[in-house]
Parts: sequence; C-alpha cells; structure tokens
Amino acid sequence: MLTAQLLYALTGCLIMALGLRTALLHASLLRRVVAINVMGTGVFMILLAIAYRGPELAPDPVPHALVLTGIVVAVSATALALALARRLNAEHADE
Amino acid sequence: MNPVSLQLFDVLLLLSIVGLAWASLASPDDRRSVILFMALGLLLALAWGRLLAPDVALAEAAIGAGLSGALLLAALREQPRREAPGATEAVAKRGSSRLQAMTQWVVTLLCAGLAGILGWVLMHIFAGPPLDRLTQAVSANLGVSGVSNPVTAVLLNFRGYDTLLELAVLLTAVLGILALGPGRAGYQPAGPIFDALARSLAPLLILVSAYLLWVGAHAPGGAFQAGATLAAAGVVLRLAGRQRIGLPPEGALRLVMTAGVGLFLAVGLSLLLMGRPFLGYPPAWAGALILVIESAAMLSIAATLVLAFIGGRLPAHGIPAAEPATTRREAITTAAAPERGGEEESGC
Amino acid sequence: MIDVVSSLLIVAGVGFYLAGSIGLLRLPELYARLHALTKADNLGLGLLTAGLMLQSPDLLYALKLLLIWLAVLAASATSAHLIARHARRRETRP
Amino acid sequence: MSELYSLAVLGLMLSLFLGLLRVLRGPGAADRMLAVQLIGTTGVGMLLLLGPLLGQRALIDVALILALLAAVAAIAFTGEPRESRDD
Repeated sequence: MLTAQLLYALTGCLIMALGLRTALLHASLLRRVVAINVMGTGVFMILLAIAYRGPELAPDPVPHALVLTGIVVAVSATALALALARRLNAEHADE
Repeated sequence: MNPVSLQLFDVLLLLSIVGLAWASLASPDDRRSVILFMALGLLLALAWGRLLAPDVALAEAAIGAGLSGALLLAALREQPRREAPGATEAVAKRGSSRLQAMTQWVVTLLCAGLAGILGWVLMHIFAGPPLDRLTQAVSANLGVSGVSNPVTAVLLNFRGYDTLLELAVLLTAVLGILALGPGRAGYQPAGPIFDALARSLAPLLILVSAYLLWVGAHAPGGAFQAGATLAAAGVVLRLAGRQRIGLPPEGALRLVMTAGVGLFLAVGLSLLLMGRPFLGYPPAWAGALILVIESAAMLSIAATLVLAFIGGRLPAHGIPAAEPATTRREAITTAAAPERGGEEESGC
Repeated sequence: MIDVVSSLLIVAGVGFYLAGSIGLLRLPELYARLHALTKADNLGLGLLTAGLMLQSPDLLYALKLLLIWLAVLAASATSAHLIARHARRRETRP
Repeated sequence: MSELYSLAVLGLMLSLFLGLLRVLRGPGAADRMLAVQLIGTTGVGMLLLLGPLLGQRALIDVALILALLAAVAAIAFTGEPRESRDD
C-alpha cells in the first residue's frame, strides 16, 4: 500500500465532509457556493489519489480525464449558482 | 526526490490545504472566505502536480488562480451589504433555538460518518491488489487513438460520449446564466500601469492557450486547459475595464458557444452514416478529427467561461447593466429577439 | 562548475523567499510588508529561475523560465501598486 | 542536484507556511491579498523545482500559467465597478 495515496485520499474525504457540512448549515448563499466548491475539491483529491500509483509508474489517465472535465463543469455551475443568487437578491431588494 | 523529504512535503502540503479549507469555511465574513478559497486554489495546483496529474494542474492553475477567484470576488462586490462586523449569520442562526443546535450536531455527525465510511472503503481498496485494467486498456489502445497523451485519448476518443455530454452541460449552464438577465456591470477602465500589463498579458495568454491546444496531442494540455486559459485572457481584459472584451456580436457568439457540441455531434453522426460506430474514428483520421473537435471545443469552453464570469448577457452599447429588477424583467421578455451588442471596444 | 553556480543561485533564491515571508509576517504595517513582499517576488524567483536556467535541457525551457520571471515581476509590481492604492483609498474615506 | 532541489522545495514550503500565517491572521483584507500574492509566487517556485524532481516536464507550463495570472487575484480584489465611477 502506498502511504502517499492513502494520505491524499483520506485528506480528500476530510475536505469533502467539511465542505458538505458548511454547504448544509451555513446561511449565506455565497458561502454555500464556496463550500460546494471545497467539497468538489475533496472529491477531486480522492479521484486523483486513486489514480496515483507511485512515483515510478504512470498514473491512471481515466480519473484524470474525469477530474479535468469536473473542474470546468464545477466553475460553470458555480457561475450559474451565483447568477441565481444575484437574481434572488434583486427580487428581494424589490420588496 | 527521496522518499523521506517527499513524505514531509506531502504532510506539510496537506496540512496547509486542510487548514485553508477549514479557515475559508469557518471564517466570519464572506470576503475573507473568498480570499482564503483563492489561496486554496493555488495550493491545489501544487497538489495535482505532485500527484503526477499535470493535465489537471494546468486546468486548476487557469481556473483556480484566475477564473473562480475573480468570479467569486465579482459576486461579492454586489452582495447586499450587511455592515455588522463579527455578527455572522451562522452564529445568529445557532442562537435562535435548541432545535437548530441539534440540527447542527446531527449534520456534523452525518458528515463525519460519511467521511469515515468513505475513508474505510478507500483503505480497503488500497490494501488489495491494484485495479489497473482500465489503465492497461488505455495503454494497449493508445496506438490507434490518434494522440499519444493518454488523458486526451480518454477525453476525445475512448470516452468521447462523456466529453460530448460535458460540453452539453457547459452549454446548459451558460444558457441558464443568459436567461437570468444582463450581466454584471463591468469594471472601471484600468489605470496606466494595469492597462499596460493587460495589454501584454492578453496576447500572451492567447498564445499559451494555442500552445496548450497543439501540444495536447502528445503532452499535457488539450481543449479544456486551452479553453480555460483563453477565458482567463478574457477575464483579464474585462478586469481592465473593456466592456465587450473583443467577443463577437450576439449571433456569432451563439455560434461559437455551440460550436463544440455541434461539431462533436456532426462528426459522430457522419461517422454513423459512414457505417462506423458513433464517434468511432477511423484510426487513420483520428488525430486530425480530434484536433478539429478540440479547436471548436476550446472556443466554446472559452466563450462559456467568459460569459459565466460576466454573469449574463453582454450590455448593449456599453450601458452599464442597471440593477433594478424591473429592467431585468424587460430584458428577459426581449431576450428572445437577438440584439446586436455595441462594439464598444473590441480586441486589445 | 555550472552545478555549483546554479546551486548557489537556488540557495540564495530560497533565502530571499524566506526573508520576504518572514518580513511579511513580522513587519508591523501594510506598506512595510508590501516592501518585503516585492523582495521575495523579484529577487527570490529571479535567482531561482537563473539557477534553473543553467540546468535547462533546451532553449524553449529556458525561454519559458525567463517568461515566468518577467510575468511575475510585472504582476507583483502591478498588484503591489493596486493593493497600496486600494488601502490608501480606504484610509482616506472610511 | 536532486538533493538540493528537495531541500529547496522544503525551504519554499516553510516560506509558504509563513505566508499562510499572514493570510489567516490578516488583519485587513489587503494584508491577506498580499499574502495570497506571496503564496502564488512561492507556488511558482515550487512547481519549477518539482518538475525536474518528479520528472514532469509539463509542470513548467503550470508555473507559466500561474505566473501569468499572478496579478488577477489582486486586480479582481481592487477593481471598482463601473457605476461608482464618480463617487
């Protein structure tokens, strides 16, 4: 068993749980968006740890491809969430 | 790198990552949270490089260091100000009732349990023999994929369906953003120092993105990294106070946005007509087809990310997007009729 | 010989980085910290890239190193200027 | 050279840690942004050293993108929206 692989994977789990907790509990919309991004980071770390196979071997390219597209999709989802939040704030400012 | 110093490096890097993530989530105000999140993005690029995932590190560098920080700061800028330093909403919420305190505990316990179970499963997987059938399948077929970078081969050839759908997801997200109304007001024109920087940065970023697209066939790089870098050029120009940042007029912009999905689909369907499987490239053409699809995908991704940063439709004729929701509703009713945006400042 | 020179450059570069970050941590106020930071950015990375340039496998690699240094130089000058101006504005109109 | 590179990476890691303390401590947002700037530059240096250490040539491209975007955070942080032009 590779220590580095385990270290990164377990850290990924921790970060994911931290992000999930804040996403569920915090009142601020912006903070929730940040929290979901942090959570995604944890998932990416787990996937890349699974792909890692030591310093000598080439890592598994399939999780790399998944994470790569995941990063781009995450940022566009973030933008959509922020646009929704902005609209929500504008509607509330009306009243 | 010898194993001991590598391990020390890992531990220190992960400690800083967890520390920053925690501080960002728990910080009392949103602004600090965003700044800490930006610092986190920088460290992540390092971590991905360390895990021998340079393709991912490239995308993280362009998005984590450029786009997402700028996006969150822009959103922060126009948040309704609640000037009460120290009084965080989470604290206010916690104080309201016993029930909510209990909810907090339950959620925390559930999250900890989830992390525990996931960690336990991962430990079991890692303890067993390595599962590398997929890796072997990729390296066995790399010869017929048309490219020699395995990540590009997976993205554009072996799992082309996934990438096609991902581009469709991006398109859907940006359509959602556009449907919500006009974008954020731009930035004030930059002073001479930053303007000079932006003038040299934008062409350099465009050059680097072309380089990444080209090199993606045999080395880390490709459409996603190139698109993110190209979008970063747009973000820099926007921050320097350019309104339309050289984006084409509305109609052409829509064409660019859909080019990635459209070309991908066209290639897939014409292969189908020729009696091959959907997206099953003939090995002789694979390299060329991948480059064509990637070029279109790069442009679509860049346009999508820039529009996502702007946060809505471009202002026509440089009128700053007025904030009252009434204008926004009008804008939505007229959104069906494509309008030509004023070419206030194009290019750099 | 080249190895010795490049080792010295790299060590000096890391030294400047450390000096810069200690300054950032220890100095009492923003403008002094700004000063410390530009040292780390300009000199630390400059020496480091110079040391690595002597070891670079080909011309493209060396050119990229040079470009990286120049880009950071420009970025640090610009952002130091912008942050200082921002802080000053905050002070004058509270 | 590899031993020296490893030591240099760890030295830069120490520098990064000190920068992190400033990010966490603040006190003002400008101080934090300044520290983010330092973390970015340190990250560029570390990537340049990790490239040869891990045999990953492409890490120099990652460093290049980070270097080109090093100013973006500070710019986005200080950028003033258009409406407030005349205040």
